[in-house]
Amino acid sequence: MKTNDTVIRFTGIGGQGILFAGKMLAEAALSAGIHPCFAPSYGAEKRGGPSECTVILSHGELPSPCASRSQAAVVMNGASFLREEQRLAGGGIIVVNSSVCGDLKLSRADLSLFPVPASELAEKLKNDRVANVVITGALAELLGAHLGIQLSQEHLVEGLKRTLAGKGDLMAVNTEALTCGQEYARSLASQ
Amino acid sequence: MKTNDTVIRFTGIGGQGILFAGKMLAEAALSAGIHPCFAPSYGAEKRGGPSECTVILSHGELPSPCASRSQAAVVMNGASFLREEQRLAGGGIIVVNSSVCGDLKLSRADLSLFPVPASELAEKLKNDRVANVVITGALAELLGAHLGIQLSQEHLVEGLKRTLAGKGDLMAVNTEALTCGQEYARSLASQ
Amino acid sequence: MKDQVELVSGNRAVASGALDAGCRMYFGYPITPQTEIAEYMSAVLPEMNGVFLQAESELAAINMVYGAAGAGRRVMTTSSSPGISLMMEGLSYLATAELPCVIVNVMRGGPGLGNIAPAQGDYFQAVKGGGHGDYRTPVLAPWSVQEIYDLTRTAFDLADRWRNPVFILFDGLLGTMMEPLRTREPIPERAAPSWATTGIFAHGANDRAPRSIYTLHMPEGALTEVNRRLQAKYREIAREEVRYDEHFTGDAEILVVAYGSVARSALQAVRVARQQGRKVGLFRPVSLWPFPEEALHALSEKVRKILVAEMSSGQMLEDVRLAAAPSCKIDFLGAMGGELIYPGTILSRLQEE
Amino acid sequence: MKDQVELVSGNRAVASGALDAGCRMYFGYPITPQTEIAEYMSAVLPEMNGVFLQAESELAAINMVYGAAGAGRRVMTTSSSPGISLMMEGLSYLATAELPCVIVNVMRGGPGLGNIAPAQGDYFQAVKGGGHGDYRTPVLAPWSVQEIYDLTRTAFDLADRWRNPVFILFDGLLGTMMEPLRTREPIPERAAPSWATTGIFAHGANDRAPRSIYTLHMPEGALTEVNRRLQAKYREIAREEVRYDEHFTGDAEILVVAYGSVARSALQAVRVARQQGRKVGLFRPVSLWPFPEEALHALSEKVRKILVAEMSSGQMLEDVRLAAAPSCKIDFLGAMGGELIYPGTILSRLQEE
Amino acid sequence: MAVLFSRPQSLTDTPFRYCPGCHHGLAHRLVAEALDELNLREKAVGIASVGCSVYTNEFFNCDTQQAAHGRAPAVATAVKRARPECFVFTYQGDGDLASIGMAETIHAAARGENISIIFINNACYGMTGGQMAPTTLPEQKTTTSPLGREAAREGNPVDMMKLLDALEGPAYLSRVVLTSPGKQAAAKKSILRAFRAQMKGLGFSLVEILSACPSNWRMTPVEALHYVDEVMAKYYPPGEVRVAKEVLEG
Amino acid sequence: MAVLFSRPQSLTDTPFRYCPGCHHGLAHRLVAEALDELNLREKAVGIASVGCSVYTNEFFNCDTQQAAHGRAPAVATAVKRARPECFVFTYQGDGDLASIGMAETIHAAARGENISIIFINNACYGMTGGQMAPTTLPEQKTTTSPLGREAAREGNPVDMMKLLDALEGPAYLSRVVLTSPGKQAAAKKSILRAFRAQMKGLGFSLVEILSACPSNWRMTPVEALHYVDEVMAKYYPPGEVRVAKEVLEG
Amino acid sequence: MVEIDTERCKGCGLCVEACPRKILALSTEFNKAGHHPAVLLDPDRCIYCLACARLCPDLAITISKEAETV
Amino acid sequence: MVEIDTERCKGCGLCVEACPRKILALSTEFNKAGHHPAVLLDPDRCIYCLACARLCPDLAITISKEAETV
Ligand SMILES: Cc1ncc(C[n+]2csc(CCOP(=O)(O)OP(=O)(O)O)c2C)c(N)n1
Ligand SMILES: Cc1ncc(C[n+]2csc(CCOP(=O)(O)OP(=O)(O)O)c2C)c(N)n1
Ligand code: SF4
Ligand code: SF4
Ligand code: SF4
Ligand code: SF4
Ligand code: SF4
Ligand code: SF4
Ligand SMILES: [Mg+2]
Ligand SMILES: [Mg+2]
Repeated sequence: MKTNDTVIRFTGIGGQGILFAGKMLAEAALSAGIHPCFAPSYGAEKRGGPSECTVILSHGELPSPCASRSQAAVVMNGASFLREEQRLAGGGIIVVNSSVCGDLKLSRADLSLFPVPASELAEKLKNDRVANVVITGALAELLGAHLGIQLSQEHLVEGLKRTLAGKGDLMAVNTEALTCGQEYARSLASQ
Repeated sequence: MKTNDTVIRFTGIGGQGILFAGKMLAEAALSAGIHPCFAPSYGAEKRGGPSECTVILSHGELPSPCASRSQAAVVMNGASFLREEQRLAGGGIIVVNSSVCGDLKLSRADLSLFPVPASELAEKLKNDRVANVVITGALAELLGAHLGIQLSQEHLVEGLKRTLAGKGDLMAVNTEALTCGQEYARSLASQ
Repeated sequence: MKDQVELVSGNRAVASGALDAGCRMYFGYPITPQTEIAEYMSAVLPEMNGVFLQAESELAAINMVYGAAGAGRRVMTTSSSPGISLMMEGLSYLATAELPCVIVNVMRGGPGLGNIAPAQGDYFQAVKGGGHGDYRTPVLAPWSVQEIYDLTRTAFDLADRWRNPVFILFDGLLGTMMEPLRTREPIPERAAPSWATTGIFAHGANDRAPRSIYTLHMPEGALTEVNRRLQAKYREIAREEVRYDEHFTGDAEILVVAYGSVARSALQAVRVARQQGRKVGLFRPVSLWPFPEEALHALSEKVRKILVAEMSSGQMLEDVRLAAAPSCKIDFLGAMGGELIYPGTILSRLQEE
Repeated sequence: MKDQVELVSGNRAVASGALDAGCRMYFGYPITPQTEIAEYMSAVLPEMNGVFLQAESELAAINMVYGAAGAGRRVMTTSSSPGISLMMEGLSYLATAELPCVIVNVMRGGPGLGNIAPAQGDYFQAVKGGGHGDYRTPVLAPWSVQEIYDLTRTAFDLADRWRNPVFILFDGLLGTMMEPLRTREPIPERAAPSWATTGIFAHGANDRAPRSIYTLHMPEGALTEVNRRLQAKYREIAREEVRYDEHFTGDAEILVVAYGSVARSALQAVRVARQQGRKVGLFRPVSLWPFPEEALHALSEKVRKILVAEMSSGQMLEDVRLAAAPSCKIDFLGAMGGELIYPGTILSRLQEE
Repeated sequence: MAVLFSRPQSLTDTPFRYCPGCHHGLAHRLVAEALDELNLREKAVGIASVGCSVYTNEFFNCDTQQAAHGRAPAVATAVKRARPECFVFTYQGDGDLASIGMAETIHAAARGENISIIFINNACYGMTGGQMAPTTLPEQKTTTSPLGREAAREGNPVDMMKLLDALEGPAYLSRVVLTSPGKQAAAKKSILRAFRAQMKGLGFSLVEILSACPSNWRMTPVEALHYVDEVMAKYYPPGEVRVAKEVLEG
Repeated sequence: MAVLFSRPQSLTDTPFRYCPGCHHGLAHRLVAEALDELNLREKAVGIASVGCSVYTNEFFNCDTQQAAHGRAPAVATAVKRARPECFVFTYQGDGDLASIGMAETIHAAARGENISIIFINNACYGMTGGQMAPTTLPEQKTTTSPLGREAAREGNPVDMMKLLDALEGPAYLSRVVLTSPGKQAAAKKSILRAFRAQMKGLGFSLVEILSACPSNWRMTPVEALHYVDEVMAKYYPPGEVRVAKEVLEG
Repeated sequence: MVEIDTERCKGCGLCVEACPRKILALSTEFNKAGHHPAVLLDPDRCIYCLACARLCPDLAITISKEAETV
Repeated sequence: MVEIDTERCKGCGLCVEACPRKILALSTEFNKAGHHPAVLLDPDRCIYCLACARLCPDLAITISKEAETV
């Protein structure tokens, strides 16, 4: 179903910071004046189970939090690739953490795949827990380039800040991760 | 509302054996082939509060257990006399325990009042707890004479037996009480 | 031969019906006006090698019912309004695990602690589901001591047939009043059903797989599946287990709809009105769920007006409104808080016409 | 100034709404998907000189609500489906004693233990009354984080205005999802009402008569009187507190009726259908009780068909059927056990026409 | 004329609804006297429970709430936390406190809620007509233990003093009887101590009163009085079980 | 090849759903070994409760029922009375057994129901994300006692061993830890004794297992293991608390 | 002065049992509620021990004394 | 023989902690579920004390030995 909303799905397994990534994007959108709706979905296990969330960016109107089709997907763990691929609407983009998922191939021609070695990039930042922020940085960049959602560096940093709320000491490394992801995405574009 | 059922109300206070009396009449009716319906109503207090029950005698069909009008009333305690008087249908009979209620006057001309000194009669039988059976004996007699409900001595004794269930040693005094009540009622009739 | 007529109370009839249906397990907690059931059970079950246990609360009682039903025994609990409210979580569990059992609510005046007089204010709770989630339980509403006995026996059969809890719902007047009861041949308890947790060894060859009674369904789609299966079952019950009773409906122009003891007042009123030449009839739902929608709908197309008489603020009334043809006018005669509905009151309403 | 927009979850919005309404007492027991409310309250209430107490159970929690409300404080409890079932007795007591309080049910998949996915299967329980007796509670059904906040504040006012418990009912999706929230000026807690058991000495001159909060009404006719008063109040609430929301209904030929998160899917479907030139609209009950009968009836006379979309087997459906004009066809789109209703699914149903 | 004995201020004038010889009345009087002596009537909120004492709210001349069956401790917990300046006590039967309300009792005690409980143990369910309670004595016949209570079938009696004494929360626990003026004096002392424990903010206090229910015991009031002393008090020995030292101070 | 250590028969092959380092798995194995050793698997009916162990029914290779939160002892009571020939045990967390299920626990114990309870005390609500339990230690921070548990606000911890020991019903009560092979051997002995108590018809038996919840304690599994020994076991001392002499006989 | 409120009295006999001087008894008369109320047979022998009042569950007994003699 | 089922293993490290010979360690590899499973570094030094298996909450360790040496 076609609407004016942009639906972005984040998937992975527990512990990868999926909810953080989604929430950060939603916060960034909010600071950019876009109405975000962030919907997590949990399994029953406390750890290790599949983890997923959806961020819907809309302009002014209340979107449905139930979105079957997405415009963008972030895949942190290979297991959910196929499913997300199917759930994307034509013209959608799919950003995968290639450090974990390895080489994935699209089976649909109307989508664009962007492999980002987020874990490796994060390890270079000496903090393998920021892979989620790296990939979100890349996503933000791609949202601008492909789906017309402009989130400035400033808004993204603001999103990070609000999501980290209280854990101020983590700002530096996360901002670095963000920039690193953005840059990587830009480099993809220029390739 | 006029029906073919005969509604008999027993009233008094807790401890006077009101429910026993009603149940005994219902059992007697059952053994006589009449469909009885016995409905108690309790207050919240365990003892001493008002006690009341209704026995409905019908022929074949299911009567309503909610009867606003009665054909006969047994009043063991003066407090409920007025109320019962009002609830009686025209032509109804009201049997009062005159030992406790003293001298009561009817305010309606379409009813018949039968004072029975049940407690005194019971005391003569050396058991003041059988006043309820005395008055039920009298009632049974009057039901036959005035309302066409025939309950033979045999059925009444059977009713007693079933109601006493298990407490066999009490049969003798209660049968005596029953007869005493019946006789008293007959003596009233012949007056 | 148990073919004798005895004068017993509705409460006793519940107990006798259960025992004669082979029920040998009873869990309950005292509450007026139905404690007599527990008291009777406590006296007779030990003699019959059965189990009577006074639970620490209604909450414990309903969960004991869960355990015993899961272990494949015929089991019953009984209570009255506030006590039944405490069973709502357990009931939802029983329905989900599809455990056959019988729950009796001898209704008293509510809401809150209310009083101990007869009432019909728990219709919604029993019929629409006072517990959480989409579950249903057949609800049987007897109107005489005899029918209490008969429907209690039926309830156990329904429970087994559909693997579902079954409610019996009547007011305290029916519970405490005595009428002649003719009991039928008692049957022994049925064997444990094939799904019951009886211990693997109970199965002759000791080779069966472990069985589990549970209500958590986490895998994606699993609970939806359970709900679909339950709803399919409920639709089948709704088709097959409708029970009702009609009196003088053939040419009736006004129809009284009432259940339980109120239907007795209604019948009496209808009889008198008929004597007065009025074309009135009585429709009595015996199963409140499934509600006899079709039968009532058919009648509602023929009558001019329906009078719903109910000892509540108008609960069954909603089901009547849902069932009745739009053309049919619906009037209501209610009573609350232990007030009774007398034949005379119904009659006056019939005479207003 | 609290005029800032924050991204918060529906659960957090409940907590903020309550705090901003001056509620300083919270009793609850953990249960997914709404434990976040309790966790947040446990962190902030002690700082505000308020009371957070994790009750030993939902049963204890609802009775603590009774105590605190009776003592004249603004008080709230929150839970999810099975936990709410355990509150049914207490709820009936609260309604009878006419104690203002707010109860939030963040519904999950049922029946039984079910799962923790979003659902709307507790409509009957909240709207028809899962507890015993003839009582009613206003039920508010927000559809966004903002509205959760707003209606939580409203709920406290309604509770006080009508001296009645008020339910807030929404599914776990709304509870856990985050949206921008604009809070309003918080108000301090209102003073103890004139009926509250605050101790006689709390009354300046120390001369007032003792007050009592109770629900037992034994004297003849007393409980009937209480019920009459309650019913009169409920009729007034039904007149004055109807809330609903309409979208594109002006010329609609097909009307979707949905509440809570499903209404969001419906609105999206309706928007798209409108783009396709279809004359469809959305009617969203915001108060589930009192149900916006009249408004819906009026609309139902103009539309050709109503499509009820609901994450249950069809509970609100009954209220729609009761409200709608007989001429109006009613279709149903359900989902159970945590299944969601997507805009696309509603759209296809709208396109079937 | 000097009045030597009369009705305490903290009782209303309403005649009790209890059966002849029921000890609920005696317990009411002692509680009311304690409220009078400690000047608590005006700050008291009494929580009635469901049982014969459900009408307690008609009898105590202070603010009251009537709790659902078994939930008085939860209600009292909330009232006390809502109005810490109030004096909050519950009045509960043994069915209420020890059967259906066991969880609420134990948890209020464990939390050390600053409330006082008057616990009427009459070894049966009075109001509903004499069914077995958790406190029913071994071999005691009741309407739901018609063969006499037997551990193997109905389980062992629950001694609430022992149970509560296993928790840290209680500041004061005592069991008393009301069968003679002397024993009533001891009982009164216990009630005063329990109330003082709350006034001093020491936490949970409870006084268990072994109490006659002549109606359901099927005894005359005088027989029932002796039964309390001769049978019940043997099984449930009276005495103070827990006295936080601060209770006695000052 | 001789197998020195392998999966007991009474466990299914299903991998546990617990977090890394969670002691639920250890407890499951010991219970299953006890079932194996006493040849109880085929007559066993296990009652799962609501908590992280709600899936117990998938793990034990015997008949099982899943009870509502807190009600396992009531369910077990009925199963045992319905099928006295079965061996009936419950497996419950501390939120389940000691908070919402307190009444059912105490009453089953007081009645001396002939059932066995495995009680997993991890000082928090594991499944719902680490809220305070009645067993949460003083000063312990949880998501609903964010300032650390304080008696005046959240109340005192409940020691179930002490509480149950105040009742006559229990035949066997013991508290154990699983933090080393030696302590596991002692734990196994306790479980075997508890089970034998039921087999001999002696009544209620319960083994409390102090158990690590690394996820909610926000510790590594190894830290959590040490915390059990060094902090929890100090507050809740392991050991047998009640051993009816018939348990040891024969 | 030992005053017995005969309408409040339920005839339980606890006062009779409690009186050390055995100067109380139950009347053979009925009160309105149907109980046999307690009566003081011999006021002069009363020692004002208050036992009767303390044992009365229905607070039917009030005791007072001439001020000078207290 | 100490066999570790690396797919069952959740990398909790309790076996590593328990081993008196310190011959167990967590792998740097991931298993399918994303855990670093335990590995036996030096099987020859194993004394078959079973501590590792007993401390494994996930029953990921099976231990057996040549029959003759038992
Ligand atoms: C939920 C619920 N269950 C049962 C009852 C019925 N009930 C009323 S009083 C009572 C027992 C009271 O016994 P106890 O607490 O010992 O007080 P007593 O009457 O002996 O003083 C019961 C079971 C009720 N009102 N509510
Ligand atoms: C009536 C009800 N209330 C609350 C819940 C939510 N709930 C599920 S598990 C749980 C706590 C479990 O804690 P515990 O018993 O200690 O087990 P653990 O997870 O720690 O092993 C709660 C409160 C529920 N399922 N049902
Ligand atoms: S039933 Fe027992 S406890 Fe209740 S009032 Fe009568 S004597 Fe007292
Ligand atoms: S949350 Fe705690 S108790 Fe639950 S599985 Fe994880 S570690 Fe174990
Ligand atoms: S005061 Fe003492 S002596 Fe006088 S009547 Fe009373 S009990 Fe007897
Ligand atoms: S103790 Fe009181 S109620 Fe009992 S007989 Fe004496 S005066 Fe009457
Ligand atoms: S058996 Fe003992 S020595 Fe061998 S690996 Fe395991 S813990 Fe180490
Ligand atoms: S104890 Fe078991 S799960 Fe933990 S690391 Fe060792 S093998 Fe893996
Ligand atoms: Mg009692
Ligand atoms: Mg736990």
